[in-house]
Amino acid sequence: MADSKKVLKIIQAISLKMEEQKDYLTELDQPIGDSDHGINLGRGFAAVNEKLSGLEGKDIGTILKTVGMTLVSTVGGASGPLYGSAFMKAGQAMAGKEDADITDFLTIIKTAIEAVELRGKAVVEEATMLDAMVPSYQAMEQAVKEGKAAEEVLNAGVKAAWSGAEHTKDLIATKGRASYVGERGLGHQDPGATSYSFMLEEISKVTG
Amino acid sequence: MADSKKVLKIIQAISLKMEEQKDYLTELDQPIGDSDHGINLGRGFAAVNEKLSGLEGKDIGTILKTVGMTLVSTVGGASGPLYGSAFMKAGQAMAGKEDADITDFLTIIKTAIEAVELRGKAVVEEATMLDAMVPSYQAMEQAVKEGKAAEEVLNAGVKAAWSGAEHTKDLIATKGRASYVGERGLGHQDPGATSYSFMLEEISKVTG
Amino acid sequence: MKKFINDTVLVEEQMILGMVKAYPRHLKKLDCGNVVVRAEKKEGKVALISGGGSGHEPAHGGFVGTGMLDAAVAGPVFTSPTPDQIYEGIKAVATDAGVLMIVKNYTGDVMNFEMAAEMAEMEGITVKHVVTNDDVAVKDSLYTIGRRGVAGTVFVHKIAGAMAETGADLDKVQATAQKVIDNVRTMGAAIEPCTVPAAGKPGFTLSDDEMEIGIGIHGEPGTHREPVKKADEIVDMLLSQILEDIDYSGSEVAVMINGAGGTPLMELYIINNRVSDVLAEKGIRIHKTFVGEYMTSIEMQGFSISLLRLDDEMKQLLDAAADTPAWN
Amino acid sequence: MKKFINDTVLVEEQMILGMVKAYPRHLKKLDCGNVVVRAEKKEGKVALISGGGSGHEPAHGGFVGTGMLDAAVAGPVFTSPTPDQIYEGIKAVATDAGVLMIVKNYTGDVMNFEMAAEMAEMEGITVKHVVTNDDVAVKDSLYTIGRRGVAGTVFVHKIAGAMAETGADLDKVQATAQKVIDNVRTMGAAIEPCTVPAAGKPGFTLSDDEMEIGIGIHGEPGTHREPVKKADEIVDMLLSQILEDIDYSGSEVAVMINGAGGTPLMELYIINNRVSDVLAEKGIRIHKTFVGEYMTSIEMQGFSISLLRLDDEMKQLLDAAADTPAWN
Ligand SMILES: Nc1ncnc2c1ncn2[C@@H]1O[C@H](COP(=O)(O)OP(=O)(O)O)[C@@H](O)[C@H]1O
Ligand SMILES: Nc1ncnc2c1ncn2[C@@H]1O[C@H](COP(=O)(O)OP(=O)(O)O)[C@@H](O)[C@H]1O
Ligand SMILES: [Mg+2]
Ligand SMILES: [Mg+2]
Ligand SMILES: [Mg+2]
Ligand SMILES: [Mg+2]
Repeated sequence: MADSKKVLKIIQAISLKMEEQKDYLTELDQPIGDSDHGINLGRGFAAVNEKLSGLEGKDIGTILKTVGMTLVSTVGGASGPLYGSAFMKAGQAMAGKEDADITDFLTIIKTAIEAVELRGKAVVEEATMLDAMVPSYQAMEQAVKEGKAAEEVLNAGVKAAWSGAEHTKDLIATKGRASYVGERGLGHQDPGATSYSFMLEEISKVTG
Repeated sequence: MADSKKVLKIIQAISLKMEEQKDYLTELDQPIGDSDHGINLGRGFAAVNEKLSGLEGKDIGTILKTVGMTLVSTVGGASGPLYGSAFMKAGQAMAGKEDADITDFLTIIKTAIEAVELRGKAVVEEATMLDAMVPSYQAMEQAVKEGKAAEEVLNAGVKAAWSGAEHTKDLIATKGRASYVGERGLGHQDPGATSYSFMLEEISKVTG
Repeated sequence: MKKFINDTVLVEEQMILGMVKAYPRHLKKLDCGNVVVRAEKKEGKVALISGGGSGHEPAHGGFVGTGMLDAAVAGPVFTSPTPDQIYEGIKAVATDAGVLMIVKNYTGDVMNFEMAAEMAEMEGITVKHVVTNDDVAVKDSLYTIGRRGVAGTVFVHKIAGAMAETGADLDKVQATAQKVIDNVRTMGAAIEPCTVPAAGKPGFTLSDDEMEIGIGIHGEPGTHREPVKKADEIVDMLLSQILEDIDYSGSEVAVMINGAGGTPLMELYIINNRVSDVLAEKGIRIHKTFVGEYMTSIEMQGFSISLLRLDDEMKQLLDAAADTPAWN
Repeated sequence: MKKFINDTVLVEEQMILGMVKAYPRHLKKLDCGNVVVRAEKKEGKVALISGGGSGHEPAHGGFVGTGMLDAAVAGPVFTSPTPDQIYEGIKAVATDAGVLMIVKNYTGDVMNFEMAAEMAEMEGITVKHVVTNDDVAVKDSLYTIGRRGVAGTVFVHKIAGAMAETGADLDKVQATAQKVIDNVRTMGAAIEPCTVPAAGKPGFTLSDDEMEIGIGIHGEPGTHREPVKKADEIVDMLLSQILEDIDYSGSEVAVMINGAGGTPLMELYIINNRVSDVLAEKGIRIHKTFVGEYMTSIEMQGFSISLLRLDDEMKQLLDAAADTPAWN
């Protein structure tokens, strides 16, 4: 599905997307949070983007770990440790690998989810990024089981991620800042679930 | 022209006028001062108004002195000591008098002007209340010299006071807060010159 | 957005520099980032470190100095600092007596401080932490992240800081900090929002007759919106929620009327006038009152009331001399 | 107008009550009006009294206490108190050593304080006064009322207060106050006006990209209006006008970055960052820096920079211990 060169392309595409969606993600964070999700990720992925040239020729594990460490040390807030841990742990799982097939990709996502759940002490249905991550993982797992091609698998993932993000509008958050506004959060889409959906979309675009 | 009973009526009329014009005088104080001239005088003349019943049967000197002392102790700001001293000094000049003719009235105004000049260390053409006080005094003095009746004298005074107030628009203030805004004060009518014009107008109305 | 700043990306650094230049006797900035430490490192005592996003000035750098914190780590405005920043702070002030981190209860703060502690422990530094959660606006529950840490955190800085200064060991300092946390409650309201420089727009908007009740300290909206009321009525509303949470009756308290940044002292005093009266009515004795800006939300027009139930030990530690830019 | 108040006519009294209730160890309110005096009358020294309109909190009540003022008289917002109020203050704190009034140069303040002094002298109390006029925004001239007294006045409170506390006689205390006045200069700017509660409307309005230069402390407009600039550029503009007025080169100064009430500390620190740098460039040594709210204009968003040229005596008096709500 992707060699380490393509992984670098994916990371670059995600970085550009985060820059592009900076204002939108920040706006989503306004009514239920503290208006900084896009700013945070924008700052983090700008730093990631600068590291990319230095990562040429490295294995996928090293690339993902470096992305994670960079996010941890530049994003801050809640999303920094969460996305940071997700990439770092995924990198550990891919240590030494030069190529990732669709099964590896599912491992990456699963590892990332576990990292977020552990760090964030959260599960699905709490109106966080997990509400995009988990259902999209399940959709992709199902698609693989059904023997779908990588492209279709990712399409199914992206679709499920967005509907998971959409679903956060119906949830009263119990984790993250959105939990402070309680019922007022109803009708608002979680910024983290949204940023995750954008990321998956970029992966699908670059690999598809 | 006025016995002590009429003087009380004048003071009452002035008090009501100040209450009525509170917002307008405060607005005039906004662009060139600190938005409080009407509030200050409103507070002071409300206190004066409450003293009026206790002044029935007193001589003109006592009435004016009491008004002055009340203003001094309730108005504050620049206008408090100025109007306060003006009334107090005028009261001294009228000590024991039960009746004031037009000559006494001119004495009252002249004494008031001197009190303001002394306390305020100011002269005409500095864009203060003196620019209504002095020209209207001169107009009234002239009218008396020409043998005009009290009513006409006062009419001339009121007219001159308002045109003096109007003239402050053309002056760059050198005293009072308006001096701080320098040329920006041009085009703005001095609040103190305005409140004085209202007072003279009330005197003219009650005696006329 | 109108602000006295130069560039939204330079806000945090220039602010920290300006602060350190104002108080060179108290403060020093680490070269590696927006970390403020005592001008002279204090050895032989537990080191206290706190921090969080910027925008809460004078917190947290203003509380660095004798009798309070040893280091304050400042993230971007309203964004938790990163683990490596916090780790630099820990390294700079750590002593053999160990390090206590005072963390406000926000997902981001807790996670970043935890990661920093993990890094420090790998280097053999002993790090413990407490999590402040004084905001009664948010209902505490097993299933949620719980209450937020807000202005009451400053009492933790002061009292745990005074305990650390006595040379007490890490467990004792941590227990003291926890005792303050267990006894302090806060609630706030706002009539005007604030604007994060990098966002350029206010965190929420209110019409001319609305206020937000139950605001946090990150410019985020509160728990609900109401028509503006008289100051005394707002105080009564906030106080009753605080007094429902802890039974303060018969006890002695420290009071903090904390301005959110744009609220004039005039209004904070008017607020305190009512707070004083209500507590007197309820037989709650006031040991000391603090009125001013301790934990702000940039230029938000709002305030919070904190009540800390005191025992003799806390009273003594609260009154102990401290020498920091914002508390002395 | 949104404010945390109860009633526009109760603002001043409830504020003073709330202040005194916050600091009972320092302050007492006279029954006869909004006059704040030290909780314990200090005999055997020159008594210092200051005041003016309300709206400048913590000035002036916040500076009452050991080492600074003995009494502060508060008029209505931005309106000088009346002579009889001031006279009550004088009577309450007067000692055999006499009374020094520290008056800011405004027609109203000067006249009302003068009248109060006349009343006190009739009762055999010796009263002298100084008039502060540190605001360089207003050109001084023989034909005008002259410069305004603004934030620099607080340095006069502190330094003359410390001198009075040594037991120096009235002439010496007056001369010390005058020395401070002669050596202190201030200038300010604002990006948002303030609203006098009783007026209900702001003193001026600014569009989204405008600022007022040369503002006073009564919410009045400044000397002119300009497009908003970067903080550093505004600082440079204000500083250059101050430095033109007094030659500070080669001398040692105290710096005050005074917030107008609604300006967050974040911005004041950013401002100080530049002030520090410019003074360093010009070889002007900074003895001490004060960043915070000392002399506000309710909730105005603005600031002023004050520079006080120090000699050894002033340095020592500035550094002397003081114990007041707002300076300690
Ligand atoms: N405990 C948690 N577990 C999983 N995701 C979380 C948790 N807390 C917050 N998040 C995610 O982080 C996002 C907010 O990130 P960001 O705005 O960058 O940080 P902060 O909330 O500190 O300002 C939320 O939209 C949510 O998706
Ligand atoms: N030195 C002075 N001599 C004469 N009149 C003065 C002087 N200073 C101020 N005034 C008058 O006082 C008026 C302002 O009064 P007011 O607003 O009540 O007091 P303040 O200026 O203290 O706020 C001015 O409009 C002006 O007419
Ligand atoms: Mg956020
Ligand atoms: Mg006025
Ligand atoms: Mg944040
Ligand atoms: Mg006034």
